[in-house]
Amino acid sequence: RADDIQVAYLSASSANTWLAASAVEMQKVAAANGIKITEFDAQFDPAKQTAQMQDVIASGKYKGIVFVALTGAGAIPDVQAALDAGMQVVGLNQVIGADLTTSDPQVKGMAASAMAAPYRSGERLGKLAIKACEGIDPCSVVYIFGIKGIPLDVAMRQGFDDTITAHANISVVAEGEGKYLGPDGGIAATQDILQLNKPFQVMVGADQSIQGAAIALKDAGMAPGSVKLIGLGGSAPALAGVADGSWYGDVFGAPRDEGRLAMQAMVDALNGKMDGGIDPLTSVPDEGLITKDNVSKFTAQWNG
Amino acid sequence: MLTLSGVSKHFGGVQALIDIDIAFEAGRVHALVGENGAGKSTLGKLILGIHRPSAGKVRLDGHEVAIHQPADALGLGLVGIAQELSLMPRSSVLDNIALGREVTRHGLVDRTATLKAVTGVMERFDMRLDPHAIVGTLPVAERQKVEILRALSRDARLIIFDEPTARLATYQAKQLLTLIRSLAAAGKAVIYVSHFLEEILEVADTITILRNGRLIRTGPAAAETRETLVAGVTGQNYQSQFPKRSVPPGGSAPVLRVRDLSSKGLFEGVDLNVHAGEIVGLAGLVGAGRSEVAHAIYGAAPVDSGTIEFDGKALTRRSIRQRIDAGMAIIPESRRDQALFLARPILENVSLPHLKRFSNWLGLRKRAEKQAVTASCADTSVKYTALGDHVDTLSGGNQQKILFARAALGRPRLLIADEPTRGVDVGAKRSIYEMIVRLAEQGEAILLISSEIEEIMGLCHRVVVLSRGRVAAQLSGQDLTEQAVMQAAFSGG
Amino acid sequence: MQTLLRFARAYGIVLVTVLLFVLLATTTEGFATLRNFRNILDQQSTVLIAASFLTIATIAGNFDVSVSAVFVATPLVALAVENATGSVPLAVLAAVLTGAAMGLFNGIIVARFRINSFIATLATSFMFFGVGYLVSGRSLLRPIGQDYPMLARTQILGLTSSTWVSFLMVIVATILLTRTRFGRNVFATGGNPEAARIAGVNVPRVQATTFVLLSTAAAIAGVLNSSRSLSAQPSDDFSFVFSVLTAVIVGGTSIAGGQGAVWRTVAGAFFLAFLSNGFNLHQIDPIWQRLIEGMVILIAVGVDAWTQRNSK
Amino acid sequence: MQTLLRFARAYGIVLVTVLLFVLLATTTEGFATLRNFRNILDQQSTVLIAASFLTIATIAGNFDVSVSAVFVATPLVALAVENATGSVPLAVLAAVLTGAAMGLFNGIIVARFRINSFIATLATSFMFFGVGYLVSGRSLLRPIGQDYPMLARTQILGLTSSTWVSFLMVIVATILLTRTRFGRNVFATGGNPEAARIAGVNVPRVQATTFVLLSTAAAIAGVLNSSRSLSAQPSDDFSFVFSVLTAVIVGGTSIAGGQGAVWRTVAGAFFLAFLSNGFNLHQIDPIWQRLIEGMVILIAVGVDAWTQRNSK
Ligand SMILES: Nc1ncnc2c1ncn2[C@@H]1O[C@H](COP(=O)(O)OP(=O)(O)OP(=O)(O)O)[C@@H](O)[C@H]1O
Ligand SMILES: Nc1ncnc2c1ncn2[C@@H]1O[C@H](COP(=O)(O)OP(=O)(O)OP(=O)(O)O)[C@@H](O)[C@H]1O
Ligand SMILES: [Mg+2]
Ligand SMILES: [Mg+2]
Repeated sequence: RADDIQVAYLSASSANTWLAASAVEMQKVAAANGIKITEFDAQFDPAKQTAQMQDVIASGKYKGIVFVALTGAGAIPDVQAALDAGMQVVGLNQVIGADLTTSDPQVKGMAASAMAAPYRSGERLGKLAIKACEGIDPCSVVYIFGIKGIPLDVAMRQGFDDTITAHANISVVAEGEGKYLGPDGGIAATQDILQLNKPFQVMVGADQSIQGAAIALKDAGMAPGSVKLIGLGGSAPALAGVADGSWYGDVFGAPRDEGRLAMQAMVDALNGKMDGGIDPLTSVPDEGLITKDNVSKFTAQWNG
Repeated sequence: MLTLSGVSKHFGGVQALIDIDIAFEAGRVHALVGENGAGKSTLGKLILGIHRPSAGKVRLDGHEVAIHQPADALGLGLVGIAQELSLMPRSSVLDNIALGREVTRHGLVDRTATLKAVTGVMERFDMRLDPHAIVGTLPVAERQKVEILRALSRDARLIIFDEPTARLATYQAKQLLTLIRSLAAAGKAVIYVSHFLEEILEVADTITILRNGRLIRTGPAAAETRETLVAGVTGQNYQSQFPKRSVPPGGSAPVLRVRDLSSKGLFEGVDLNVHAGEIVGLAGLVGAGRSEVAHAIYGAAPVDSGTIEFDGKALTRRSIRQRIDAGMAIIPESRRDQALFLARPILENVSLPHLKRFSNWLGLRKRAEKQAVTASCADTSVKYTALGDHVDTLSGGNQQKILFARAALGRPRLLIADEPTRGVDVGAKRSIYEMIVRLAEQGEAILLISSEIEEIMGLCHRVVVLSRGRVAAQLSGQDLTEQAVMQAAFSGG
Repeated sequence: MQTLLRFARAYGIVLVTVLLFVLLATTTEGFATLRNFRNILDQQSTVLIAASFLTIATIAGNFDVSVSAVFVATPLVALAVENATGSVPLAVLAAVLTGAAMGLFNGIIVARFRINSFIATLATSFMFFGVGYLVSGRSLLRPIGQDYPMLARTQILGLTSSTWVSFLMVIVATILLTRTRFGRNVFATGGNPEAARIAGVNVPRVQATTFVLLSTAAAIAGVLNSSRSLSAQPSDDFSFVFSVLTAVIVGGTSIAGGQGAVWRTVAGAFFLAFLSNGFNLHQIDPIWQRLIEGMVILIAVGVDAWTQRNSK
Repeated sequence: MQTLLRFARAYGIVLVTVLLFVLLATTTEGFATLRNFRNILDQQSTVLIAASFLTIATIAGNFDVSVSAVFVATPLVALAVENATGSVPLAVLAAVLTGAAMGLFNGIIVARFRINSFIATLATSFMFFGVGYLVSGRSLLRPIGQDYPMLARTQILGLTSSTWVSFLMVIVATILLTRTRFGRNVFATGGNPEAARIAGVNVPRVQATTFVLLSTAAAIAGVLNSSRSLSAQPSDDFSFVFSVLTAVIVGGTSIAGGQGAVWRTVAGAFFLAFLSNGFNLHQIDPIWQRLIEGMVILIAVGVDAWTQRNSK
């Protein structure tokens, strides 16, 4: 419709399955509020994303931007330019700014930002690990990074370490890299770690890596549940795994909620209300810490 | 001026030059002769800094000099043209000639001045080319001129010509020889390498014979004759350069019948017959379109009109495969560009077009293939150590013979040979001639393209002369004289 | 001694790989175990399948970047079919045919329209990735039945079916390249296309065939990968072709064409696999891994290049 | 008419780019505005800077994958220095010298040790990425002063300083390539290295120089990019070199070496920029964008290849 309000959605990648789930909910909220969303696909290329931001601003037809930033603090000038042009900006999924511990917007003038901060996710993984290690001493943990060294993973690990540090029984005995590309990375990393012949009781990592770990452990002939697997993401396989006992726990992830909340925040912003930082997990049961006891309260919002 | 003493060069296990002592003098043309692989080019490459000697000393004007790379040689005024064309195919004639000699002003290349310098050289030596043409699109003879012009455009004290006439037509070769004499007259030292003994005798002051990397003798040209050279080079005596000609066949239907063949801008209305057992020469000047006609017959190039009949059947499709299966074979004019896979074994090079014969549903029958290739190489007297050796380890003459082995393996009805003796030594040439005659005697039809008039005269039963893409004459019997051929070749004028 | 030296020269990359193997076997606990070798074989199976046929395409003188896109898109086709029909054979067939069709498309563009293979396959990559999105509806797909996962994971004589398929494909590629007319034509085409043409080789057809074979192999690798990881998801990820190409080139097959061998690629793949396995077993920090990996690859390739030069 | 046709043939890619431009200008609201052009120029500046010099390296017959790693690592060096000293000139100097050193490293490996440039620069990429992680302490770096951001963002005559730098670099690359001896040697080296050597060209030096120039340009592009985005972070991201290489090849410079031009690359870069700008302005669904982009690139490259063949 011609009189629709136009909102640009700058996605990190249209191929990403998490973001695709968010986009579905965004569409629903938008449709209900007479908003037309146009999606821009940066294909994980930061330069492309900057170009898209400039194109969006230059076109002059968008009232607001929902922004999945690829470069954290690097995206600040882009956001600033959009704000200067009088647009509303809502961050989605990724921090815009240098502080990876908070969901709060870090650029003055930004209407809202909907995400679980990486540091917080690390803390939540830590809490589940503490629970899993109760009564086990020493409790050896394997930590699977996404990509070790990138700021996101560094912050997440920091949150994890800060949380478990008070618990002397817990220590990380091995690390691997899952590479964020489906379960393959997790399979290879786990297979190799098993070769170390270091016993461990707990594995933590992103859902996709842990999915790979579960496959590798099973192939190695280990009984489901003999290693306590803790994932991050709330994907369908993770919840199924927790329910059937092959996984110990999972930190919930809510791409649909995140998308809905972000678009709702955009609607609010266009109506003059600034929602600020939104952590979708504060509104789910038990702050999203899932174990067998409460898994029935959760429904997966994406496939993984 | 330049002396080499005790110079040796080996490549891995191969001794290319052994303990050579030789001196080159200003104002004189010094010819090197020897079989393929004797070490002539290697000697030149040592002087030019392309290879470094394994042992020995090089002195220039009595001072020992170290030539580590081509740039050093150029700095000393030692230039040359290599046997294998070494040009940048995607660059222009101008850029190729001027490389390293561009006129600069304020650090920037002055294009007009560079162009002027290059055209100046072209005019001085009377070798005109379009300076803006892309080298890769030029016929081989023109490329050879580019190579020569590049050498001439440098201020040289010594110039090495390594088989410069192998790619030139007879009349162009004559011009080049005149040019070489004038260079010597202007006080330059010239080293001249060639397999054309007549040329050598005509142009050289001094002749050195090399055999198997050793210097056999050096002496004044006046003391040598064709016969002494042949004996020196090959260690054998040949009565004549050409074998006894086979008897021309009688009245059978032609194997190849070409009627009114045309391809726009290349050739027009070409009529041509070749009978079984007949050797037909296709003569003409460089650029007359002989190779193009050959390619069209062979299905490698498109034609606009005309018919090609082979064994009475019309060939309509442009398909090389079809021609090979029907019994045609070609020896293309440039073995490196159009024929050989230098980094592959001899075996594969010989058998490639005929693999169907050695395949069944299980794949290649390698033993049968090897047997057939061995036999074919023996027939064509290819010298090699092992069939698994790469072709680039063979000397030029043997590389050329590989192509005969390849053609012979198919037992073709028609062999098109385009400049089949380019760059091969006297001995090998003789054996190639024998091969051609023998094939004809066995009933093959042969279409021989050659820029060497002696070759045409010495081998062919009949000659078709092309001039500017048209048939200028068909000569046989009494009419077939060297003069008639040349006259027809120039007639399109 | 002399023959040993000759061998080392002809087979530089094998030598380097064996050295690395011995080094790891003697210094690294957990490396020289049956289970570890089984894992490495399983992990490398998809790379080996694609790399064997990329070797052929490379020898024929072409580059194929779209291996990644085929690897990503075809398992999505397979799973979409499996989800719709429940039939695994149909799913595999659909994926393999899609792969072959993609290869044919590449082949026609490169061989007939004579567009540089690098840029052509980069462009078709975008298209094939797009196909992946369309069939999956941008969502991760998982098999609905129990059979699909068994494609890659069935244990036969202690090795996974994925490993056995990779052996088979390596052998097929080797035979094609060294024991058939097609293989000879591949070498000829890559070594000197004009000479190949004059010798009666149908150069465009040979080139197109190498693309079809390669994309088909990439589709098989993709299906096995999705079977192993119980899922497939759309992405724009070029990393698979990077791994595959690295194996081919570390093995010593020349990107100039006309030269190379499947056994070289196998050696290259295992060299890289041992390296990363060794890093993991030594728990080396990924950041230092990068630096060391870079250096070790340089050394290995340097040694191989040096021996190839000197063995002629 | 005749000359127009001749022009079109010699300059196929320019023609295609102009056609696309005209198409967009007439059909797309917001395309033909001063602001949009300024944006496009600013967006393309970093790609242009690197692509101009990648053109030179490509003509010299080499590939350089490590452009990405230099682009990622050198701004981290710059910011580490800026954070430590507060001096922007020092920061830029450090980054540029690091870039030059990385280029020299590539150059020595490729030119002296004669390792295939693709695999060599892939290996050095890992190393340079590693350097990025190490100097940044694995975290995002931001400038502490107010001057660093002005490197890329100063407005001069309505255009950003980043745009002006890219103009300058394009001109420098063009002059180097077409009007200096070095440029002639680059063409000769790529066209036939052995012939170039015989003609007295110091081939290894020419090759190494192209690597040094390219890495220096990549460092400048990286610094400008970090200035524009007020930050730099370590990663393993190869996307920059993909964009840069695509511009070079879409422009029609041959990866076989010996042939090409900077103006071609500029046309290629703008062709791709107009295309994605047009997609954005037309609000085309990203999934279809991939398919369309693939096809349009194929057509553009096909037309250019065809005209290049026929203009000879
Ligand atoms: N680069 C090389 N590597 C290995 N062997 C070589 C090399 N160059 C030449 N040879 C060998 O050195 C010997 C001398 O070769 P050279 O090219 O000097 O012969 P030539 O007299 O010029 O022969 P032709 O008349 O065929 O040109 C030959 O046996 C040849 O195979
Ligand atoms: N690649 C090419 N591009 C453009 N023109 C060419 C090309 N090759 C040959 N020609 C032209 O075609 C004509 C015939 O050349 P061709 O090489 O067939 O002559 P030829 O009689 O075989 O001479 P030779 O074989 O002795 O060099 C010449 O006018 C030449 O300029
Ligand atoms: Mg020679
Ligand atoms: Mg000819």
